[in-house]
Amino acid sequence: MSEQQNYEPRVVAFLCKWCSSAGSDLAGVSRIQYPANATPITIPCTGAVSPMYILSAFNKGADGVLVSGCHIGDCHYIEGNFLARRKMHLIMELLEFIGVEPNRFRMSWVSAAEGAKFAQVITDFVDDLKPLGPQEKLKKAERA
Amino acid sequence: MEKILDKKRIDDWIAALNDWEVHAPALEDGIWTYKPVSGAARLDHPNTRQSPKGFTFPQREVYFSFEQIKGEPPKLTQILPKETRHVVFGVRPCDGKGVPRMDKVFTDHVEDTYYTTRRKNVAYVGLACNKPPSATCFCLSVGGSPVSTDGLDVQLTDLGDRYFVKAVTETGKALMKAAGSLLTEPAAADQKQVKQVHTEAVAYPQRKINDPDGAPAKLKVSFNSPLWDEMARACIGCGICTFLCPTCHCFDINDEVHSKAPLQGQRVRTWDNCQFPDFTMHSSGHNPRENTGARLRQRVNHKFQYFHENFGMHQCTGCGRCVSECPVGIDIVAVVNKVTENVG
Amino acid sequence: MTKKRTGVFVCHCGTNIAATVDVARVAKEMAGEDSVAFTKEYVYMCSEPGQESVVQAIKDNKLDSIVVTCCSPNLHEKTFRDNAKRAGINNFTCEIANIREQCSWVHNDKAKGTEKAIKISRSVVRRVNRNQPLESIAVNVTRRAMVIGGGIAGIQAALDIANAGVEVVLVEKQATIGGRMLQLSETFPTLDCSQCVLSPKMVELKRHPKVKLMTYSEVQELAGSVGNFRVKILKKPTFVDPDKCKLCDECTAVCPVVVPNEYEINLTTRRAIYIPYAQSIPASYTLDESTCLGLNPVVCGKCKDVCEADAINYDMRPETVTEDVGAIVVATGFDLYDQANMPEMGGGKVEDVLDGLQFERLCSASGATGGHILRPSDHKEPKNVVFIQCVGSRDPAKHCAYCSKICCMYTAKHAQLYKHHVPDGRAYVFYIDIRSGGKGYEEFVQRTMEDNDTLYLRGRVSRLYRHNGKVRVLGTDTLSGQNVEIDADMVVLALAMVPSKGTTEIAKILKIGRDKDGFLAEAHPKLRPVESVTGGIYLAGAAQAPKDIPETVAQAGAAAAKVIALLSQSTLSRPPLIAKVRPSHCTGCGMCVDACPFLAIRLENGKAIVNEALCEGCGSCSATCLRAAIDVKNVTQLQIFEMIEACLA
Amino acid sequence: MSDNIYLPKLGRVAFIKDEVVGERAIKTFRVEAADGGDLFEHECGQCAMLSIFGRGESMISIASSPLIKEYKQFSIMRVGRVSTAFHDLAVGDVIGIRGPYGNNFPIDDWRGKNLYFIGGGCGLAPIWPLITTAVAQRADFKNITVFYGGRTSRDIMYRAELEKLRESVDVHLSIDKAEEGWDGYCGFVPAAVMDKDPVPDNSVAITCGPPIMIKFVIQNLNQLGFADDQIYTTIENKMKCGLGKCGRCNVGKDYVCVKGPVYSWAVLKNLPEEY
Amino acid sequence: MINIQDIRDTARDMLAKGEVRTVIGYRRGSRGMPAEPAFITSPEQADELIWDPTCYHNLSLYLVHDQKILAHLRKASGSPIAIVAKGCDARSIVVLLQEHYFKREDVYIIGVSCEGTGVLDERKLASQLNGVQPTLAAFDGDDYVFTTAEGEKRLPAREVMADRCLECRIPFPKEHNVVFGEDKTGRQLAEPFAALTRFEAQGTGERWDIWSHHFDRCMRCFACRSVCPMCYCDECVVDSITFPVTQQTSAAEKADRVRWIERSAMRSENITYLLTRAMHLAGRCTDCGECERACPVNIPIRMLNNKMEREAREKFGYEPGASIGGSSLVASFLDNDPGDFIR
Ligand SMILES: Cc1cc2nc3c(=O)[nH]c(=O)nc-3n(C[C@H](O)[C@H](O)[C@H](O)COP(=O)(O)OP(=O)(O)OC[C@H]3O[C@@H](n4cnc5c(N)ncnc54)[C@H](O)[C@@H]3O)c2cc1C
Ligand SMILES: Cc1cc2nc3c(=O)[nH]c(=O)nc-3n(C[C@H](O)[C@H](O)[C@H](O)COP(=O)(O)OP(=O)(O)OC[C@H]3O[C@@H](n4cnc5c(N)ncnc54)[C@H](O)[C@@H]3O)c2cc1C
Ligand code: SF4
Ligand code: SF4
Ligand code: SF4
Ligand code: SF4
Ligand code: SF4
Ligand code: SF4
Repeated sequence: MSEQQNYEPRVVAFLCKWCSSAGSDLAGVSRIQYPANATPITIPCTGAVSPMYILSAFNKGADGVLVSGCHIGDCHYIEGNFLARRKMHLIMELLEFIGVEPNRFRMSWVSAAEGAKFAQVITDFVDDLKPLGPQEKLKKAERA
Repeated sequence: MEKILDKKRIDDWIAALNDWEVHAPALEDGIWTYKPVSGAARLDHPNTRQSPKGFTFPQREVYFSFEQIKGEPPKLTQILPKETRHVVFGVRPCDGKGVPRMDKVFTDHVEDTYYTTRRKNVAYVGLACNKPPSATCFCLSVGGSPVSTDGLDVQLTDLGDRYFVKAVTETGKALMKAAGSLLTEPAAADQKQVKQVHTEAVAYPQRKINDPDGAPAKLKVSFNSPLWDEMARACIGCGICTFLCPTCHCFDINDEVHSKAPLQGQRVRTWDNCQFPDFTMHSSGHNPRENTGARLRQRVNHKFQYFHENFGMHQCTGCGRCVSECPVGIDIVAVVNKVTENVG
Repeated sequence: MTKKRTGVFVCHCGTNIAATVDVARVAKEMAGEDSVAFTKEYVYMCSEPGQESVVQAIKDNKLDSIVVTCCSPNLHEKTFRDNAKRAGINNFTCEIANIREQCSWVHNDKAKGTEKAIKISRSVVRRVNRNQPLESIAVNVTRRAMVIGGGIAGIQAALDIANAGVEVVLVEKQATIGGRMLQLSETFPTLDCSQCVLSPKMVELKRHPKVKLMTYSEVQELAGSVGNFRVKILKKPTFVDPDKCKLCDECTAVCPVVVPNEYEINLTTRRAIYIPYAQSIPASYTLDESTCLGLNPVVCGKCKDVCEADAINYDMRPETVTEDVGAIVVATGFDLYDQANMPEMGGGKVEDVLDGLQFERLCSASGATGGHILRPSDHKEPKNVVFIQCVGSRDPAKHCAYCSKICCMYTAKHAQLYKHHVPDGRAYVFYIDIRSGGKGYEEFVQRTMEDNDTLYLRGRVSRLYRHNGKVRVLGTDTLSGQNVEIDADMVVLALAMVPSKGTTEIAKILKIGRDKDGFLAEAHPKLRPVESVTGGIYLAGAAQAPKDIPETVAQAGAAAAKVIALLSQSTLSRPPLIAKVRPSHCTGCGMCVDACPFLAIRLENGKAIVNEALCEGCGSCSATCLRAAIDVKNVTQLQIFEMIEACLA
Repeated sequence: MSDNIYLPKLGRVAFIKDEVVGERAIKTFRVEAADGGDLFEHECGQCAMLSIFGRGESMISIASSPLIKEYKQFSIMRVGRVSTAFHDLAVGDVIGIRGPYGNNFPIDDWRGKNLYFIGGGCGLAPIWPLITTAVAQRADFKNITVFYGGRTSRDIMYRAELEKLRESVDVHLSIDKAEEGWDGYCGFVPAAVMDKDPVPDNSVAITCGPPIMIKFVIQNLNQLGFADDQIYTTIENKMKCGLGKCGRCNVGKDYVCVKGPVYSWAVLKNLPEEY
Repeated sequence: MINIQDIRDTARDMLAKGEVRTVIGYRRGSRGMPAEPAFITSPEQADELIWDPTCYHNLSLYLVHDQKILAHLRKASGSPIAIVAKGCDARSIVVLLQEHYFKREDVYIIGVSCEGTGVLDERKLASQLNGVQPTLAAFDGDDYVFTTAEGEKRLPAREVMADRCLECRIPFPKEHNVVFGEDKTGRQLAEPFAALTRFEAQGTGERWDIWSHHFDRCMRCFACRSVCPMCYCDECVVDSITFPVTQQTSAAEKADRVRWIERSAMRSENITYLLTRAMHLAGRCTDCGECERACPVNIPIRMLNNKMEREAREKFGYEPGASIGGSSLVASFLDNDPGDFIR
């Protein structure tokens, strides 16, 4: 139990430049505290997230992967998040199918105005990841 | 040393080999695979899907690890295989034949430490084939036989309710000694039965390579035969035929990086094979074996010509795996026969 | 040399970063990166001396790329990129690692904050490692504009643009320009005649040498981007040559087809050949193909026979016209919420229940009743009329969540107009509350209540139905707390304003977003209220949100000013972060072509080709391509891959 | 440790020089044993497996003369993953090196003979140790002639060294197409060779370069009367182990890493053309 | 019933008239019962063609090979190539056409209907025959008839038929130039996705136990990708040096390849490989089942593709290989695609 309390999940967060990254900026400006587990990678659009990124992040040992972008209808590139929704749905289903805990992958819509929501999304994700413990299933073993 | 083992007592023998890690074929996911066993071993398999070559030449071998902090020289740490001793039960004679062939590759010219370390720690308890276990077997054509003991340390022959156990090497004798009283002296009838079983096994009809002895020379002159391209037309360039083969040994060496700053990683060898289209491709994009025809020719010639020229024996042991498992029916027996057919 | 010489500049931001991030450690860790040749920390990197030190360090250490780990790139990316340029290196080899908004400000724990700051910085360092020096792309600008929608918003915008000397194409889907305003009688708060203000503008537009008017036309396809759009327009056939038509009205007299007149909101009927309003611009008749008996002299052909001007031509066919423009104003206006959605208000099936626009037509001198308020069922003067506000508006549960903004005002206007026409009549207004923010608006409402003796009832109407030749209205007066029951001669519903029919399609065609209510979305609610999210496309009028005429005109003027400013440049510079194809890997499967929201990719000889002028760099193509054959420059798959690695190191 | 054939020694880069710049850039590296002492002994024509940890290994010809013991020199063209990493090295960096591999030029059999060296592009590196050794032992040989050509004057490697070589041997440089300020031969190497009419008597020709060049050089030499066993060349095949085990560089029954890379045309001619 | 003579006549005729340059079909293999791909180039060879329950190969793979060879030789295709295609194979061809891999006029599809009897699963047969070696297989109504040393053996097709044939929804090559056999679409022998549904009913832990076991066993022979007509990329994520490389390829491009996975056959790498493959086949796999048949270690790979297929169908209303026009699954979207998983 105590081991789990000490365990800090490592999250890679793909944030769309226009909404979620700006939303996380707003969380910063508003000084809303949230766990430091997620390292952001800013991408132009959720539509630019290749499923390979997600597989790769897990392969490299991510405990959780977050993809966050603009609400449907708000995409800076109009349709990017629609395309992303489909792709992410498929990869999520696939991961779940082979027995990866569904809580390891998350997608959210966070607009530039939703600083608090951004903080909440990260907080919730980290809370959900903690009980799962370190992600070993897809992680490349360092020594063999 | 020749003994008799009650079939039901094989588990006890395995249990007695407590200095060794024992492996035997097990049926899993519809195929026979070598699996570690502690007690029960049933040796009623036709042959395993994968050959036992992985015991000495695993699919992935770590050579060494490296570590480097920016501005400092790298540190290398050699990683040799663990000195665990393995006994592999139920090795068919064709796979036994593969062992000396692999030995040749890995010790000729210079010795491969990783191979030799593993090799000296593996013993093979073979199982003679009372009848060729598969329709694709052709060991007799390539200098083998269903009862060959080459490469084995012990040979078992199935005599119904008991095995005829014969030591082939000193290691084999040691393994048999470990069995103690489980092994009993064979009676004359046993000897007679073994002989008969062996004779029948050899007499059993098999697929044939028409002129195995003439093959090296005939293949040599057929290098530019148009048949290669024609016969390889359906080949998909997968690794099945070579990965399953008991004597295919090609490999790749790559650096696997675990961390970039500081640099940490391992240099590893992995199986590779001549049927992969990128196998011989140069950095420039030039590929000496450009199409499936050239690659099929390499595989066949390696088995039946080059190896023979270098070591005086065919590299193929007639196990038939590449024939039965090829998804598109490319058949080394048919290929050799066809290419050599009309050559003088 | 392929290896980069990167400089990393770690900002303390006073204590903003330094308090919760160990900046010295960040700098030290970055120094351990293979490509990093120089690191520095400083209290305020963005200060004058801070910036100077960046420039100096680049020069002194022959750096070819820099990473500034500081605040959000939205704040100082430009600052430091300019510095990079000043120091003689390409500005696109400068990247910002945001360790303030995304780290120091949101994590109090210094150890964890420092760890995360290192990961963020490291990932950006790895990214910069593979950044290409890039130059902005210059595109020539087409000095022409297009306005879509010929309501007051479109008319105003077109006039403003044309008066600045820029050619404008105005595309209107109806047979006449004028929009809703042409249907209004008098307008609040001044009660001046709508058509009297509008008609001169319509005529001016028609005559303007810089304006090309395309009525009865619809935009079908848009290609290109800011500065260079190519628009395909479908010109529907009117079957009447406007230059020949003498407006003699002979044709309507003989046309045997009678259909409801949508311009009079079905209060009257028209023929298959008709003119929407007397003041229509262009002043010409239109033959409605869908109701005509067959455009065929054998079947009917009466109008053609009777037309002395020989203006009627049955052989007209739809025509597709392509226009090149540099900027677009979208002013497609509004519709009223569909009554069919509101069974409680009769669902549009109860006689003598009108919507606001119908009432406008009843009041209008050019309307069906020649300006007399007569109720439709029996053409008698209604003696008591109930006006209901907020019908469909402010009802998130069932209808529109938003306030339609103008209904309070026009209902007050309607009540006044009614009283002017029928001084002995009784007017009731059901309202939730009165929103009359605007110059002279509050006074206008007060006048309605006091001078015009209108009874304002605060409360909602729960039901209405036909009862004894009248319309029974059941409601509550929340002020008195009593139920109210009125048997009215006529009821007028102030229906919610919704985006005009076809807004979804036009938004799709133009690739501009819509808001949650379906109105066209502005790029920023406060700072860019007349711009759409797509560069070069501007919004005006009720298509963007419910608004009245003054506001519409103001926004149209603003949009026009933006267009004029944009088109006053001869070239535009576009960011070069666009997609690039690796032809060797592309198999020409066309998946990127389908995925690209900007139609920026086409296939040529079995390979994808990116149109630099169209690509916005969204990356949808690269995430869709199975072969990694297409990448966005400086956000390549390899870069993201290495960033992922850095995040997890 | 030295019994592990795959474990490289560590070598320090002591010197780096740009030979050719541009897309197919070539750099020369001088590598010393990182722990002092000598790396290993080698013969002319042999190669070594060089590695950059984390990037991989590449087989590279040793371009320095066996007479030089304190370092080995390599000229590497930037073509891919490992070679690019080499081009990123700085003096002082430590790399991995194992070898020497392959056979060598039978230089002892050639004493007292005329030597013709014919190189093109990057192909000067493998024969360079031979040239420099022969020059160092100049008295042992009769005429020594070096033909070397690049696509343009900027593709000529070892420019300064070649100029210096002129002091003791005949050097003929050529470029494919005429250029301003070039006073050497203009045209392809095989033609440049014909131009000088080398004599086959008591001679050996050693050629190395792009396959197409080699093909025509050999044709021309044959025409001039050089017998097949008077012509030597080297071949390159993809290699991973360098030890005749990984199974990819074979030409017929021979692994090039063991039985090659040096071949006399008399031998090579009879091998299957899989290189 | 299909009369093989019809197929032979068609092939012979077209070759004789020079209408096609090759007919890709099936012939008897050298090792007995199973058919093997045949490339018929002269009218005389047409009689080698066969049609029996062992014609399981999806020959459309060879259309891909053909394109690659032509590209390599820089040759134009000239006359079309004819191919014998079952329902699933024809759908593969449709996907290839949808992805512009070749033009419709470059291929002449000789459709054969599976008529509800599908093709054989050799593994199932082996367990039914208990070591008896059949030398010939044939269709006979709803049965397969095997010739063995011990005489003729008749088995109901559905007992030894490949799973995917049992579940097949469209056993008829809709896209064809000529077609033989009856359209028995609708004659579905088992519930589609039955095995998948059973598998999914298990918990996360159980599912992982099963898959991790399989992922451990993959030896990365890449037969699954090599046999798949949809896996036609010139450079796969698993490749080291690849076909797009030419003399013109810059050193930087070769040096900067993304190394998504290591060459080692380790669980993590195998997962990345196989999941990438499943993702890349989403909306493209036509369930010909070749990958699973080819896998030498019996990894149920088809289930991964099946999973994607069902998602595509149920969530996005997308059917791979249904039509040549239209956007691919992942290159398109619908406004009402499910989004309830998004927070
Ligand atoms: C009952 C009522 C009374 C009102 N009274 C007043 C008042 O007294 N005072 C006041 O200030 N405001 C009043 N208004 C508000 C006023 O009508 C609007 O502010 C004004 O009409 C908005 O103008 P617009 O140009 O944005 O839209 P619209 O007038 O709706 O014009 C849009 C035009 O675009 C055209 N169009 C639509 N889609 C396309 C397309 N795809 N392609 C080409 N063309 C297209 C339409 O045909 C139309 O001509 C009233 C509104 C109502 C409903
Ligand atoms: C006998 C001999 C002598 C030679 N002498 C010289 C010489 O003197 N000078 C010279 O310049 N060249 C010489 N060469 C050629 C040299 O060996 C090659 O140019 C060099 O190996 C190219 O390596 P590279 O990594 O740069 O090329 P790449 O094309 O990038 O890669 C080569 C190999 O590295 C591995 N690899 C690369 N990328 C990846 C990846 N993403 N994933 C997995 N594996 C990967 C692959 O196995 C690949 O085949 C010689 C070759 C031979 C055989
Ligand atoms: S011969 Fe068969 S098994 Fe071997 S590579 Fe070719 S298709 Fe694969
Ligand atoms: S070549 Fe084929 S038959 Fe011969 S040993 Fe290898 S797998 Fe067996
Ligand atoms: S998706 Fe990729 S392969 Fe297909 S056309 Fe686009 S770039 Fe080419
Ligand atoms: S990045 Fe790709 S998808 Fe996005 S606009 Fe450019 S070409 Fe289109
Ligand atoms: S065929 Fe099977 S073993 Fe081979 S790579 Fe595919 S899943 Fe792995
Ligand atoms: S993934 Fe398997 S089943 Fe699907 S098309 Fe490819 S080979 Fe056929």
